[in-house]
Amino acid sequence: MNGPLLFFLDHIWLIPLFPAATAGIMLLFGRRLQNSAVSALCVGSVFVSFLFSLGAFFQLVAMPVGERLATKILFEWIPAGPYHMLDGKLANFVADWGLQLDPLSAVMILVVTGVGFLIHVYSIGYMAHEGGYYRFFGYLNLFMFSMLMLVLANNLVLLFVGWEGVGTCSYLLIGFWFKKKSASDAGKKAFIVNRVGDAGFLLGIFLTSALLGTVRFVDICAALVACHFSLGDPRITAIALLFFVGATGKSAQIPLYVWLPDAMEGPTPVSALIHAATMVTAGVYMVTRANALYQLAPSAMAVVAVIGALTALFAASMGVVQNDIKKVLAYSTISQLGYMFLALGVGAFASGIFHLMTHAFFKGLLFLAAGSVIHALSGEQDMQKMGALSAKIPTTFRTMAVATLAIAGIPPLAGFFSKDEILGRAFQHSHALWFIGWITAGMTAFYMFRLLFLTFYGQSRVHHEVEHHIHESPNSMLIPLVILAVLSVVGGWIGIGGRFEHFLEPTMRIQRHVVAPHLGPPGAPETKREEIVEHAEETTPAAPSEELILMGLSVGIALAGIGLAWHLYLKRTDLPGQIAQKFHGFYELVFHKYYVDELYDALFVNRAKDLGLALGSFDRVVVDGAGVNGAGWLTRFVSRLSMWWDTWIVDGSIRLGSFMVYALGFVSKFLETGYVQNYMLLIVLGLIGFLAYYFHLAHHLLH
Amino acid sequence: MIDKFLFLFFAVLMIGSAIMMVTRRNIVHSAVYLITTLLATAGIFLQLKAEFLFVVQIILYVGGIMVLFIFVIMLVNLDVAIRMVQFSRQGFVAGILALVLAVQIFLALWIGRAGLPAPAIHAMPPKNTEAVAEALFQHYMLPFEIASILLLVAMIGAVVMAKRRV
Amino acid sequence: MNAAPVPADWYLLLSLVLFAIGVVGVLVRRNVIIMLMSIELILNAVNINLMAFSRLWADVNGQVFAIFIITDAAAEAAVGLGIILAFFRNRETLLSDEMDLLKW
Amino acid sequence: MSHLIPPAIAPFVVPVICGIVLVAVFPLLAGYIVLLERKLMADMQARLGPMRVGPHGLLQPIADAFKLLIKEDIIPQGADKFMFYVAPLISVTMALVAFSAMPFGPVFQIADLNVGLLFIVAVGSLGIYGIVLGGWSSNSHYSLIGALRSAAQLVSYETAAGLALVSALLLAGSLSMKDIVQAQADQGVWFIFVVPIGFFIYFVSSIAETNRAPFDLPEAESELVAGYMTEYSGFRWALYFLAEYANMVIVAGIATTLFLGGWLRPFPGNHQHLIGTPFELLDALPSLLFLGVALYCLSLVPRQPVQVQKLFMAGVAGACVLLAAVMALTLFPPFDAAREGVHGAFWFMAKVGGYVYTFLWVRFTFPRYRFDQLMRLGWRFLIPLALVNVLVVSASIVVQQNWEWKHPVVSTVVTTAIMLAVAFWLAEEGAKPEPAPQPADGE
Repeated sequence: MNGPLLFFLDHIWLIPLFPAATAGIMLLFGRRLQNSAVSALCVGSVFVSFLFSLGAFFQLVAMPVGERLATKILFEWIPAGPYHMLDGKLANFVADWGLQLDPLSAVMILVVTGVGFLIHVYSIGYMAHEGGYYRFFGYLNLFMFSMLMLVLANNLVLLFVGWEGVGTCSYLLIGFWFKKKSASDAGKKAFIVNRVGDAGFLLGIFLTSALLGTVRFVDICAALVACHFSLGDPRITAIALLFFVGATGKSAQIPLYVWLPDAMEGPTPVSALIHAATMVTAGVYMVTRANALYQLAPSAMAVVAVIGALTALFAASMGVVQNDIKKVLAYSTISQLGYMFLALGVGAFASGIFHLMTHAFFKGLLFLAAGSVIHALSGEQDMQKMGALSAKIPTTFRTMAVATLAIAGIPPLAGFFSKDEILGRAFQHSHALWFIGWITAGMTAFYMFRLLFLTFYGQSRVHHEVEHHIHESPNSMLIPLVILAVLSVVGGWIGIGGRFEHFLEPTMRIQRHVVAPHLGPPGAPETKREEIVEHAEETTPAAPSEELILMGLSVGIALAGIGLAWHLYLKRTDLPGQIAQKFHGFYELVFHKYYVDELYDALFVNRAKDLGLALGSFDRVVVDGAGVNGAGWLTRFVSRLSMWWDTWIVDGSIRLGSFMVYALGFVSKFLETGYVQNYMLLIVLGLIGFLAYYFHLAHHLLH
Repeated sequence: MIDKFLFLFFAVLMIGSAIMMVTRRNIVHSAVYLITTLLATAGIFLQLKAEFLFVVQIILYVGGIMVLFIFVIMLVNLDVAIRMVQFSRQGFVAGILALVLAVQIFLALWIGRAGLPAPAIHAMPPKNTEAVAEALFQHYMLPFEIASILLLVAMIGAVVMAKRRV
Repeated sequence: MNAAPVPADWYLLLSLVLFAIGVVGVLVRRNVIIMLMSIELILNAVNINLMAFSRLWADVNGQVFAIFIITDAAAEAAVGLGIILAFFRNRETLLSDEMDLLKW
Repeated sequence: MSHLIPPAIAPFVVPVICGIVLVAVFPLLAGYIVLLERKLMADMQARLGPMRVGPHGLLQPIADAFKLLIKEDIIPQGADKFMFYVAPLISVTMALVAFSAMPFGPVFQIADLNVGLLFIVAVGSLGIYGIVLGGWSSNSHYSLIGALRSAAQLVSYETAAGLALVSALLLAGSLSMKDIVQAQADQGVWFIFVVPIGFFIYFVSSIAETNRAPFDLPEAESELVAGYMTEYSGFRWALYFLAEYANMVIVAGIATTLFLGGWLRPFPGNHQHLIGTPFELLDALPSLLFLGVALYCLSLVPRQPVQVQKLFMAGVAGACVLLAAVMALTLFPPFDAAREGVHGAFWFMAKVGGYVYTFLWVRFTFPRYRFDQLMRLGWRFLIPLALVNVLVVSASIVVQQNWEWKHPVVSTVVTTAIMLAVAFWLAEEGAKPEPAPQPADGE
C-alpha cells in the first residue's frame, strides 16, 4: 500500500511534526520574534498539517473499504524484550514510535487540525494585546502536536505519551496567566485530578500488556481473536474499567469532572480548543479506540453508560444556575461529554464519535463567541452584567445563536442529528437511560437559551464605562466564528442515513471477529457465524414511526426548554429570583455545585493534609525526640569517653609519628634544596648509577 | 679524504666554540659561540649528505631559536649579570660527575665499538629532501601533527608568559 | 667522493664530547639562559648521533627524528625564554640559585 | 674550448670564476646601484643628482668608495670591540654567501644545491646577526633599539616571505633554483601570472626584510639617528651598506627566479632557429638595446665639457657596442653554444634590475610606517593572507591534478579572485584599532 500515489499516507508522521517544530521554535527563541512572525509560523504550520490531514483523509477514503488502514512505524521505541504474561506465555513487549491512520483517527485529525486551525486564527485577534504571545502559541502548538500524537498513535504507550502531553499543555495553558492565583490553582487542580485518572489508565495499559502481551491496537484485536476470552471476562472488564477511569479523568466525568469548570480560568481560545473541542474528548476517542475490549465487557459498558448519563444530567443541572458565561459553557461541555459516553456505553461508538465531531463544531463556536462577547465587554464574564448586545455585536450574536440552536438540537442543525442518534440508540438499549438523556436535552436547551437571552436580549445591565466602548471583534476573530457556524449547521448532515457510521465501520468491524466466536454457537460454521454476527451487530432498526416519535419528543422538549427560558428570562424576569427564594435550599445546593468541591476537600484534600500533619508530628516527636535527640545524647556520652582515648592514645601516637616524620624530614630536607641545578646534579648521579649497573650486567653477560 | 678533513674541521670548530660558549662571562658572547657551534653542526650534517637537515638546522636553530635567545638577552639587561660569580657552588662536584658520566659513556662506546657497522657503504638516496618529505608526511604523519600541536601550545604559552601584566 | 668515508665512532665520540660539555654547562653555570643554551648543546649532540646513524644505514628516519628534536628544541626555547622573561620581570635576576622559591 | 681544461678540475671552473667575479665586481655593482638610486631620486624630485665626478657622475661610486676607505674608523667607548669588528663582516659575508646558489642564467651559477632556495633564505636570514650584534655591541641606545627593531621586523616578515615562496614552490615542485626555472619553462608560464598574490606578499615582505623604505624603521633617521649603524663610520659602515644592497639583489634574484621566470626570455620558445615564431625576434632585443644605449652615449659625447669626459663617454659607448656585439654574435653559429648562458644572464639581470628599480621607486614614493603599524601589517595582514594563499593554491593544484581539471587559466583567475576577497577582508579587519601591543615588539 506504499504506492507512490499515497504521498500523504506515507507522510502522516509529518502532520504532528509541523506543530512540534513551530512549538520548539517558539519555546526556544520565540521571545526574539515579532508577533506577526509568531502568528505566521504557528498558524501556518497548523494549516499545513490540516492540509496534510485532508490529503491523508481523501487518500484513505480512496482506498477500498476493506483495507482502510495506513500504518507508519518510524522507529522501535521501547524494545523491552521478552517477559511472561499472566498466562505464563512468553511475550515480546514492543512499543514503537508508530502512527496509524484508520477512519476513526482520520476523523479525529480532521477535527483536531481543522478546529484547531480556526481557533489559532481566532487567537491571533484574541491574544493580540496579551503578554507572552509567543508563549501562548508555543503551548498551543505543543498541544496540537500532543493531541495529534494521541489520535495517530498505533499503540497504547504512544497514545499515553500524547495523553500526558495534552494534559501538560492544558496545565500550562490554564495557568497561562500564572500571576493570577486562581489561574495557577486551577491549573494545578486540573493536573492533579488528571493524575488520578491517568493512574487508572496506566494500570490499564500494564494489565493489557500483561494479559495480551502487546500494546498495539491491531495486535490487541488479533490477540483478542486468538485467545478466546469468554464474554464478560473479569480481566477484560478490569482493563476496560481502568481505561474508563482514565477517560473520566481526561473527559471530566463523574467523579473527576471538578477540574473542568475551574479550567475556564485559562484564555478563552484555550477553553474552546482544549476544554471543549479536542482534549476533553480524548477519553471518548480512547474508549472508542479500545472498543474491542469494551464489547467483551458488557458490565463495563453498562458502567460507562450510567456514568455518562448521570454526568450529563448532573452537569446540566449545575449549568442551569451558573452566572459566569464560560462556566455555563463548561458545564454544558461536561454534560455533552456525558452524552458521548452514554453513546459509547450503549455500544453506539460511531454515534459517540459523530457527536464528538459536531460538538467540537458548535461548542468550539460557543466558546469563541463567548470569548468575543467577553472581548467586547473588555473582560466581563458575568451574565448578570450583560444584556441587549444583539444589536451591538451582530455577527457574534448570529453565530452564537446558530450554535445555541445547534446544541439545543433543533433540526436541521448539527446537534440535532448526533444527539438524536444517541437518544435513539439509548432508547433501544434501555428506556431509563433514554429518559435521562431526554431530560438533559431539555435542560440543555433551557440553560443555553438562558445564556443567549441573558447575554443578548432584555435591557442592558452593562457597566457604564464599559458600555460605551463595546465593539465588534476584529475579522480574524469573526471569520472563524462564521466558518464554525456554517459547519455547525451542515456538519450534521453527513450523518444522515448512517453514512458516517459506515465510514467508521472498519474500526468497529475488527472486533466483529473478536465478538463473533462468543455469539455464535462454538461449533457453528464460519458463514453461519458471520451472519449471526451481522445479526448481533445489526442494531435492530427501530420502526420509522418510533424513530419519528423519538425525534418529535426530543425536538419537543428542546422547544419546551427554549420556551421556558424565554418565559423566565424575557417575559417575567422577576420569576427566577422568586423560584430561587422558594426552593432556597435546593437552589443553594445546585448553585454551589452540590458542594462537590467542598466534599472532595473534606474527603481527600484535608485528609491528605491531616495525614501530612500527623506524619510531621510523628517526625517531630518520635523520630526527632526519641531517635535523634536520644542518639545525640548517647553520642555525646560516648564521645566524651572516646575523647579521652583520642587525646591520650590516638593523638599521642600520631604526635609520635609526626615527630618522627619531622625528625626524618629535618635530615632529608638538606637533599631538597629547591635549586634546579642540584636536582639536575641528582639526575646525572642517577644516570651514572644506572650506567654502572648496566656495566655490571654487561660484565655478567660477557662471562 | 676530503670527508675526513671536513669532519675534523667542523668537529674542532664545534667543540672549541662549545667550550668557549660554556666558559664565557658575557652572555652575548656565549650566544655567538653557540651559534658557531650550531653552524658547525650544520656543516657536519652537510658532510653527512643531509642537505635538508643542514638547511633546517640553519633556518630553525640559527635563524630562529638563537635570534630568540639574543632577543631575550637584549631584553634583560646583563651588565649586572656579568660582574657576578659565573659558576655555581656545586661547580666542582658537577664537573667531576659530568666527567665520570662522559667516561662511562665512552666505555660503553668502546665496548660496543665492534658492533658498529662499517662506515657508510650504502649510498644515500640522491634526493634527500624528497626522501625526508616522504618519511615525514607518510610514515610519520601523526607525530608531525602532534609536533605542530606542541609548537602551537608552546607559542601560546610563551606569549602568555612574556606578556606584561596589564 | 665517498672514497674514504668517516668512521662511525668518530661521530659518536664527537656527540659524546658535545654532550659532556652541555652537561657541564647545565650543571655549572649560574646563568639560566646559558643553562638553556647548554641544553641546546645536548640536543645537538643527540641530533649528530641520529644523523650519523641515518647516514650509516642510508635511512632517512634518523633525519625525521632530528627534525622532531629540533621542533622540540624550538618549543623548549620559546617556553623557557618566556619563563625567564616573566621571572626576570618579577625577581630582577637571572641566576639559577636565586630562584629559590621552592627552597625550604 | 672545453678541451683545454683538464677533466679533474672541469666541474670547478665555472663556479670559481663566478665566485671571483661576484666578490670582485659586486661592490662596484652595489656602488652603481647607489648611483642609480641617487639619480632616480634626483629625477623624480626634478633635480640633477651627482653630475661632477665623471660624466653624469658616472664615477661617483668609485669616489665614494675611496672616501669611505680613507675615513677614520671610530670605535665608541665601552663598545664590545670584538663584536663591533665582526658584526659588519657577518652581514656582508652572509649576503655574499647567499649568492652562491643564485643562478645568473643557466650556466653562471656557483652551486646548484638541491635545496638552493632554502639555502639562500637561510643564509640571508643569518644577516640579521650582523645587524643585531652590531647594534648591541656599539653600546648605544639608538643602535640597540634599531637592532631589536630590525630583529623583530626580520623575524616577522621572514614568515610571510617564506609562506609566499611556498605558494610558488608548490607549483615548481622543487627547491633547486635551476629546477624551479625549468618548471616555469616547462609549464610555459611565469609563476607571477599563476600566483600574483603570492608575488605581492613576497614583494612587500622583501622590502621589509631588506630594511628599505617605507619599512626602514631600524634606520629611521627621524627617530633613531641611523639605527644600528649609528656608531659606525668609514669602511664598516660601507660594509653594512654593501650588505643591504646585496640583500636587495638577493631578494630580487629570488623573486626573479621564483616568480619572474628566472633567466627565461619572455615567451620562451625553442631556440633552434633564429626566425621562427615572431617572438624569436626578442632574441635580437638585447643587442638592439645596447646599441641604443651606445648611440645615446655617443650623442652625449660632444656635450661633455672636458676632453677626459668626452673620452670616457666614448669609452662607455664602446663598451655598450661591445656588449651588443657579443649579444648579437652569440645568436649565430659557431658561437651560439654560448647563447644560453649569455642571453640568460642578460634576461636575469634585466629582471633583477627591474625589481630593484621598483624597490627604489617605492622608496621614493611612500612615507615611512610607524613600528606598530609595521608589525600589524605583518602579523595581521600578510601572514594570514600568505597562509590562506598557500591553502588556496595547493587546493587548486590538487583539483587540477586529481580531477583532470584542464583549465589552468580559469583556476588561476578563481584562486586570485578568492585571494583578493580574503585580502580585502583582512584589510578591513586590520583597519580596526588593535587592543594590545605585539608580543614581538621589542621596546
